[in-house]
Amino acid sequence: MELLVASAVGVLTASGVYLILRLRAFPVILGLALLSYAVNVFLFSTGRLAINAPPVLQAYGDASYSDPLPQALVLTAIVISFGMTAVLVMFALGAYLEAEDDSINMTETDETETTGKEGEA
Amino acid sequence: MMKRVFPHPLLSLALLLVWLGLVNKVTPGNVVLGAILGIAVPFVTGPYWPGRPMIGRPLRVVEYIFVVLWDIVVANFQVAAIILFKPEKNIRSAWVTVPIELTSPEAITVLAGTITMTPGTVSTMLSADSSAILVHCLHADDPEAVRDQIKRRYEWRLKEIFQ
Amino acid sequence: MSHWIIAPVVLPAILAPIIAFVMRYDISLARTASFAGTIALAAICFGLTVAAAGGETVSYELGNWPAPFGIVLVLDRLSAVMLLLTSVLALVVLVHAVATGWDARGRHFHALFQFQLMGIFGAFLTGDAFNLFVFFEVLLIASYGMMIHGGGKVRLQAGLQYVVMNLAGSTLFLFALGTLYAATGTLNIADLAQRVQGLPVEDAALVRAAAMMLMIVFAIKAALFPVQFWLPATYSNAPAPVAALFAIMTKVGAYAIIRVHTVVFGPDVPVLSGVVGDWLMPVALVTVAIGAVGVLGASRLMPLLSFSVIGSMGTMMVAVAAFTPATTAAALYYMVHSTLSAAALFLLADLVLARRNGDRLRAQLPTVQNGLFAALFFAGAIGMAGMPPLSGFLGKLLILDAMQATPQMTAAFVAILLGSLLTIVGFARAGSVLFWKSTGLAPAEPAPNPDDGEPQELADAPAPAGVMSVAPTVAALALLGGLAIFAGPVSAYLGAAADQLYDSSGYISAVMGQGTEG
Amino acid sequence: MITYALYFAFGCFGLGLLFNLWRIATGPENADRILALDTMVINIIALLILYGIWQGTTVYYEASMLVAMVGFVSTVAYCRFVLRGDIIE
Amino acid sequence: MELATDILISFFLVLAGIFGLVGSFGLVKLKDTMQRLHAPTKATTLGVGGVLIASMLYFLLVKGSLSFHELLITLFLFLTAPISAHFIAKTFVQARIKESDLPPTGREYGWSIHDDPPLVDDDRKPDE
Amino acid sequence: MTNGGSLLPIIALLPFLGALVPGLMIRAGRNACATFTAVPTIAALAMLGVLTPDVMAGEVLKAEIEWLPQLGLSASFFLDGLGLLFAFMILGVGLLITLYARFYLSGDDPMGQFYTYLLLFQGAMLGIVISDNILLLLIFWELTSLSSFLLIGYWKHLPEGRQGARMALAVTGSGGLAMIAGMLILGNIVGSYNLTDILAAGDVIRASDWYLPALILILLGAFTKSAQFPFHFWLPHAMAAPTPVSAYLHSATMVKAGVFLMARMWPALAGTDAWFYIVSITGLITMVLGALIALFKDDLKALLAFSTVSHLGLLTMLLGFGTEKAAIAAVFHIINHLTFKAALFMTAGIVDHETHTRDIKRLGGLAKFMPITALIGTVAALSMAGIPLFNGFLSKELMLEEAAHTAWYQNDWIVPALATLGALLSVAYSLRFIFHVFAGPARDDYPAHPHDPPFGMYAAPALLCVLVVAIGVLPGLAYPMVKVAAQAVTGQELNFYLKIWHGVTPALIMSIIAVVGGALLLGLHRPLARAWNAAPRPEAKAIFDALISALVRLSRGVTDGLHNGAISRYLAIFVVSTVGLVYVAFSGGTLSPPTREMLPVPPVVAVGYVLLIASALLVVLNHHNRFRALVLIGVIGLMISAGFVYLSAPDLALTQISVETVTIMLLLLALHFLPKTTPRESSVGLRLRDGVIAVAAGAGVAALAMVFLLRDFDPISDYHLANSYEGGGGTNVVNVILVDFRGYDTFGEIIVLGIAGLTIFALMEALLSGPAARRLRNTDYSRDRSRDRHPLMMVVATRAMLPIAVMVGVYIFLRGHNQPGGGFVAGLVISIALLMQYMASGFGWTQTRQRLEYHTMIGWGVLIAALTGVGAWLGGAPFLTSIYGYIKLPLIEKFGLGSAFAFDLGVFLTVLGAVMLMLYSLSRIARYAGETVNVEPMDYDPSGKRELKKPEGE
Ligand code: NA
Ligand code: NA
Repeated sequence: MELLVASAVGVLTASGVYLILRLRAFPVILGLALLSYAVNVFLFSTGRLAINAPPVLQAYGDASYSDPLPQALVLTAIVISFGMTAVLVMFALGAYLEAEDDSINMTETDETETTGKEGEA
Repeated sequence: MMKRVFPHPLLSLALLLVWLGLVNKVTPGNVVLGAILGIAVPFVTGPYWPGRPMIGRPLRVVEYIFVVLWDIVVANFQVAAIILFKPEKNIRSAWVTVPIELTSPEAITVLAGTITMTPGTVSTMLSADSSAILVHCLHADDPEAVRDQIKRRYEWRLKEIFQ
Repeated sequence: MSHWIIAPVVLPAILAPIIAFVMRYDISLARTASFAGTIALAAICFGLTVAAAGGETVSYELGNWPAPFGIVLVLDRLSAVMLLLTSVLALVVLVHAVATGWDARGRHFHALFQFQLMGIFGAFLTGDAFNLFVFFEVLLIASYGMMIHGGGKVRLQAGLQYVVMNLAGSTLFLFALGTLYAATGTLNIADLAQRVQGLPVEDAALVRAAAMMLMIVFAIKAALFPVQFWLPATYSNAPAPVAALFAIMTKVGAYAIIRVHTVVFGPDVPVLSGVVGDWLMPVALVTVAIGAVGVLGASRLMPLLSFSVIGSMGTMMVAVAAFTPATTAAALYYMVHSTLSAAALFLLADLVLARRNGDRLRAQLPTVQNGLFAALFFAGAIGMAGMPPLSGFLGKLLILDAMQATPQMTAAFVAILLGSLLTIVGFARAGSVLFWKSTGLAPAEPAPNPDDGEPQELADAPAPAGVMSVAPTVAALALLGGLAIFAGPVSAYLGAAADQLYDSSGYISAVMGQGTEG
Repeated sequence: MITYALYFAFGCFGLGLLFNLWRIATGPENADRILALDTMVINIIALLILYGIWQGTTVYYEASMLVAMVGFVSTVAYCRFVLRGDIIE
Repeated sequence: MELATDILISFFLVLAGIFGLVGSFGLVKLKDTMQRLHAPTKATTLGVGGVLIASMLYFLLVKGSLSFHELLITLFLFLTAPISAHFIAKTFVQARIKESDLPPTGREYGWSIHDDPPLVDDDRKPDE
Repeated sequence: MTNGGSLLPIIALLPFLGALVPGLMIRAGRNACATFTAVPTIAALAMLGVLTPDVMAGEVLKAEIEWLPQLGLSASFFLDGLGLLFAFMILGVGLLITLYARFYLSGDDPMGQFYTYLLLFQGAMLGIVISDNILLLLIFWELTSLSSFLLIGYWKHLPEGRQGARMALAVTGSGGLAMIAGMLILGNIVGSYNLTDILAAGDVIRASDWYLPALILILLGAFTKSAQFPFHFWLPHAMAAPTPVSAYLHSATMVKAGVFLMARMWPALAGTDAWFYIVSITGLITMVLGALIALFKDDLKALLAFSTVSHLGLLTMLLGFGTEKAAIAAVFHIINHLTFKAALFMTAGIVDHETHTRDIKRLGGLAKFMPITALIGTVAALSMAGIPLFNGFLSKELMLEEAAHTAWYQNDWIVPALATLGALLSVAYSLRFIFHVFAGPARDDYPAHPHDPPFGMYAAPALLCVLVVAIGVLPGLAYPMVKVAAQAVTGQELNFYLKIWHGVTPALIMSIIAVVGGALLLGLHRPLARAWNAAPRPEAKAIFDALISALVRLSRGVTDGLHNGAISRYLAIFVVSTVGLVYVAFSGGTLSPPTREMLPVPPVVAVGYVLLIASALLVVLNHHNRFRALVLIGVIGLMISAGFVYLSAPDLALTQISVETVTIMLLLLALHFLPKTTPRESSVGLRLRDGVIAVAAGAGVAALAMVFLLRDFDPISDYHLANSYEGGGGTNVVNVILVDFRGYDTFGEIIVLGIAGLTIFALMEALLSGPAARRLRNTDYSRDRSRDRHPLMMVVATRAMLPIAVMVGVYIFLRGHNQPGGGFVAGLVISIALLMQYMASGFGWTQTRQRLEYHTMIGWGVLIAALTGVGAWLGGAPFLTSIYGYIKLPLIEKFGLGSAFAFDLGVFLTVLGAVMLMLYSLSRIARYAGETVNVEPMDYDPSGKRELKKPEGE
């Protein structure tokens, strides 16, 4: 089982890395999603693997439990990466709508639009 | 007033049951909580269900359920046989148009759902004015018969349920 | 236990939603609240800095759970200084953003601003490795919002890259934390320090890998080679007040390196030999070079400033990489300086560029207040290039002086001094083109480059900058002056902060001492 | 006996997953892929419940319920995307 | 009694397994997308249904606790599966089947993916 | 500290305070401005005057103000003879320049700026000469570079001014940086940056291994500043500055800073072969070369500039000799050079000002029109030539005398010969200044009609000429000053005489050769100049410019090449360096043997694994078809969720599957507007490269995971398991960790979500008010669409599903503390349920029935969570401390309720609000793209039970 988990993390990471090296925003998003899967499983597995030992306390008997801490960390990580992914998707969409090009690389070195010409408030 | 508090009394009851099913334990506390939720949740979701479906004859509902369940079991075996044993070239699929008289959206939905859930037929879509269902039959030697059976076994009963 | 230590996190956390959701249609109300909050934060941070001066490391056990099982906040001199610096910078930036109307050019500026502060404060205060990740994310996601405030094509493209790079970094952060937990079984920084120190040598591989990953993660934030690439496009395209606020963001990375790689992966931890010490120095040296070369080669103002930020990070990290109390103290002084000087320059750039066509370094008709802007730019450039009388010069002297006791002295001297030279030349070229050469263009003259497609004259003559618009830039520069004048006491504080860092037993006992009942 | 029946059922649904994978990989229609995913969801629900029986615990049932719910929503979303482009109009 | 229980539960498990497998096998075996659409209904109905019944029986008879969760899951599946199939079918029809290849509706309006719905204030429906 | 010493900081500060004066006074008029600018200088001079007797008596005045003790930097000042001499020069000439500039600058020039820069410069110079701390000296040193940059570039509209300023800054700045290094090393050798300490530690310094580097670095600073070969080229270009600047900086002060520094550091650094050869050779070469170039310069100021270079070389050479007599000569020549050179510059300025040209070829015969100027110029030039009875003669004689006794590498004649040559050339260009400008026939083609300027303008040079003659005739006048200064240089008590006649010495013979030869040379000037101009010679400015622009081009190339905007490459570099570095770090440590057995793999799990791996690979293979990739992502999410269930993480499974769904929704919403396919752009090589990188990263991560999965550890989570129920009041330990043990993480996490919602909303608003909005409007997204938007069946199913889903959400929320679930999953479940509603009946219809505002929901969520945490303060407990209790109501079994519940409610609301706000934002964009708002919940309701109410709002 350990080998399966480790290799799954590896394959997910490899796929994610390959995709984030593509030239368009969308595959990069997919790649980051895969990387986020990979890292979540990785983080989860740091508590070591256990079968049928969910960390839900039982009233009787001394059951064994899997490590709850990495699970909590992964939950936090999942939520955060969800928020990040959402923002990323929106950025990609915004960049595409503004530029009519979904290249992730900046092709033009335009003048900075940093400052509007609105003057002072 | 009552309508505002209980937009869907039947729904409230159903939700109470759902709640008890969820908590899987019937205790006074759960009943109270389920009742509260049964009232509160439709109150929140009520606006999304503007019209109230009229259920005419509850016994018919039970009957309908059993008819459908039976049909499902039977059809499952028939279709399993088709998939497993019938050579590809012998499978004769067909499109069937089933004109419907039902007007209640709920009734139409149940009909279409029933068609789909009984293996061998899939309700693909409605006509734009919801007056016909396009059904795809996996294997039908006589498409007319399929249509008639649908109308006879299901539509007729549904018409009675949703008057 | 005093609750003030959590106030820098909780106050903006409460204020931001109120601004975002109650005051979102009333910019003046939002401004008032934002100001009030930021001033209060500055006061609180000042109080905390004073409180930390005594040298006692204070630990605050959130949820009343003993360390290392819950999350702790830790206030020592270093974190106090970071808080104070951030809050002062925030105040300056906020005045600018409001005075120039930047805050009204998009939605939710003030809410994002407060959230941004919250994230930064949280990162400086936390005593927990995973919580550091969480607050990194808070400050990052707020920075994403700030970065694209106002919108625009190039800004969005740059923002997209910024997000992608940081998401990659965050992923690595999680890999690092996972490895760390897998190897040590804990997340609390003090507990980590204890466990790493007691780690058997034959089990070092995992911790070493984790330490390296963490360093790379922090290096991304600190814009160190070879993960600095994101910075120029980001800073160049961020709204100027945001770029000014971002001056502290690179320092978060530097702070994390200083914190984690002294307390936990200190240079004296035998199992970690060669992990960070051997790599950070060359990396910092190359960063100095990249920054300096970038400044010299810049053909636009915003990238020039951005590269100067990279250079200053490199300079600072050279000192950090030597890992001695003296170099760290010098690095901290330089950090305070470079934060403020970067902010001053970005704010000034905003004032200037609002009155110019684009930021390309070429002569245009002199704008209103050319003399004022030239003077401010001169001062800012002096600050950034590390020339007297502003604090950069002292910072550089402190670093070089402290570096003399280290084996990397020669390399550090060459890199920092040559870097300064290129930076000076770069700034001199830029300033003379922007502000001096323009005075040679007669107003009636047609555009010198009519075929480059850009109108030479703005449609409407831009209004001169008001007092309140210029004030933040001046204030930031004045702070550089103040930092130079009061270099003695400031340096004493920072030196004490560095000593505190290298005596990690104080940190560990402050955090772990109370938690023995677990 | 239940154990062997469980083995059998596990095997059937497991094999079913592989068939689903085949369909998802080869398509050829978008509909085929969505269909395969939908079926996969159903097979997973079955497997989760089987696992619950196997372990004698009900702690995993919420997962199945949730899978049922979100499986439906995502199937609809995929279809709406193909049909209308905009899944929320 | 125990044997009967075991047999009963095992029966449902085996039945479920068979229909679940047939459902997925149909996905591979059937050649036409529209035909394949029929397959998962089995996995849903007798497949998952069998598992759910087995589970209810198992917990009731072996563990001695009545579980309603299975009923809820069933309810969910029966509510949603037709809609899923409906959408998937439409997806395919829209992409691959010409309007003329479908049987006519026999009514005023065509099939819903091809024809706009009647206007809300349509005079032809005078039932206000 | 003596009493007098306390004046020193004030003297040092006065010019800087004074720099504020012009800005304040300029509105009062130019005269007032000039007058008041003089005040601080006069005040400083007066104070200096007060201190002079003490210094002349051999006392060294000191003052120390602590500044940065950690660095060894203090604001320490001391005044000895050398400092006094220079301070007088700086202030005295400064005063004269102030006067002169008042008349020189035109009405168009911003005079206030000029005086401000001038005073800044004056303060910086003054600081250099009275600093008793070498770091402080460095500060003033750099300040002179900066303020001279401003002064040289004063006429900023002139390209020569800007370029000259930049060149000066670059050259002197780089020297300054070298000097920083040198000074720091020096301080490190001595253990103090205090100048007094350093000067007293000469033996230690010269014995140190670091002596040579320190010496070279410091000399670099001095040589660049004093325009020594090969750094001499910047000085002539600095002549683009207004003439008062040239007169001040380039005769009296700044260029002498290098000389001053060498004199200052003499006791510490001189006395070695290295010093002797480096300094004297450099000086001698500079002297000869500068004089040679000066002879052929036609620009008056250029001639003077190169003459200055030459004289600085002379001074450097003298200091390089390292003897006491040479030091005396140097000090004396410093004074003399100051007097005649400042006068000459001012004369040149007057000529320029009156004739509007500085080109010697266009001048000549001016003595007729401007006799006073001619007189002044002649006197000063004769002094420069070293003609007896003028002060230049005296110090030149001393120089020649020293040169005559100096040998290089046992060669006795080369130094005297070259020194004589330098003197000869000096005579030649000095005489040229007289004869080609003032003497000769009057011309009628001057660009402007020349006449003597007003008194104010020639007063300053005239005064200097008086000094030239006075010292020239009565050298004893200068004796006390020279003595005290030379003693300060050498650190020795010196006894000597300054006299005109020393008898027939080698120096006199050399002098005569020089004068005669110089006169002859001038006679041959015309043919020589032709030959000079025809001869190829390196043009320093061109070389410098080429060098700088090559450097800039190179920098630009490197920068643009590295930061080319290709994040694909940035990421590749990031991944490669991470993998490499982590590998190095990892393999530098060792591993103990594994302690854990691997768990068995049931076949079904293996199947799930195959599905997961296959889907991941299929995503990579199919990523060009974006929709297909999304479906496959769905499979991966499903498998991972199932895996979490199998591996005892039900909470993770719930969260993963629901997050996954929402994420896919977001991606689908976005993909609607994006291209549906990804073009195949990367070359095979690139793909191969990326593949290798990817595999390396994957293998690394897998190996890392494998390493720890096979080894036991001692986690802190035993505590959480043990205390979850007692301390946290829940049996679902993961949830208790989330809302209690590590509630602070969760607090941060919901804020991330809230910010995400805000950011997306803000971006949506920005997009809809920019060009993107037009593009959206003009693009037709509705081609080939199905015609049913809100199918009846879906709507009906949703009506039944929604309440049930909400119940499930509530259930999952309420049980979360004890069983898998919790606020986060519940929030997502409700979001998904609402999403279903949105999909069924459309955005517009649903939105108008929405009773809760998503913005507000996020706000409440964060606030509730925060206030729950703050509530603990009331009990004196830290932020987020939970309270927990059991409540007993009649008829109902007791149930537990805790603050963690409220906290989880905050989580729930934030999640719900954020997710819905995100979807709302994306839907807004869709609506902008031409989607119509549906009025009815479904496309067509055959029962006629239609809602006819128009939606409010949009
Ligand atoms: Na069916
Ligand atoms: Na059917």
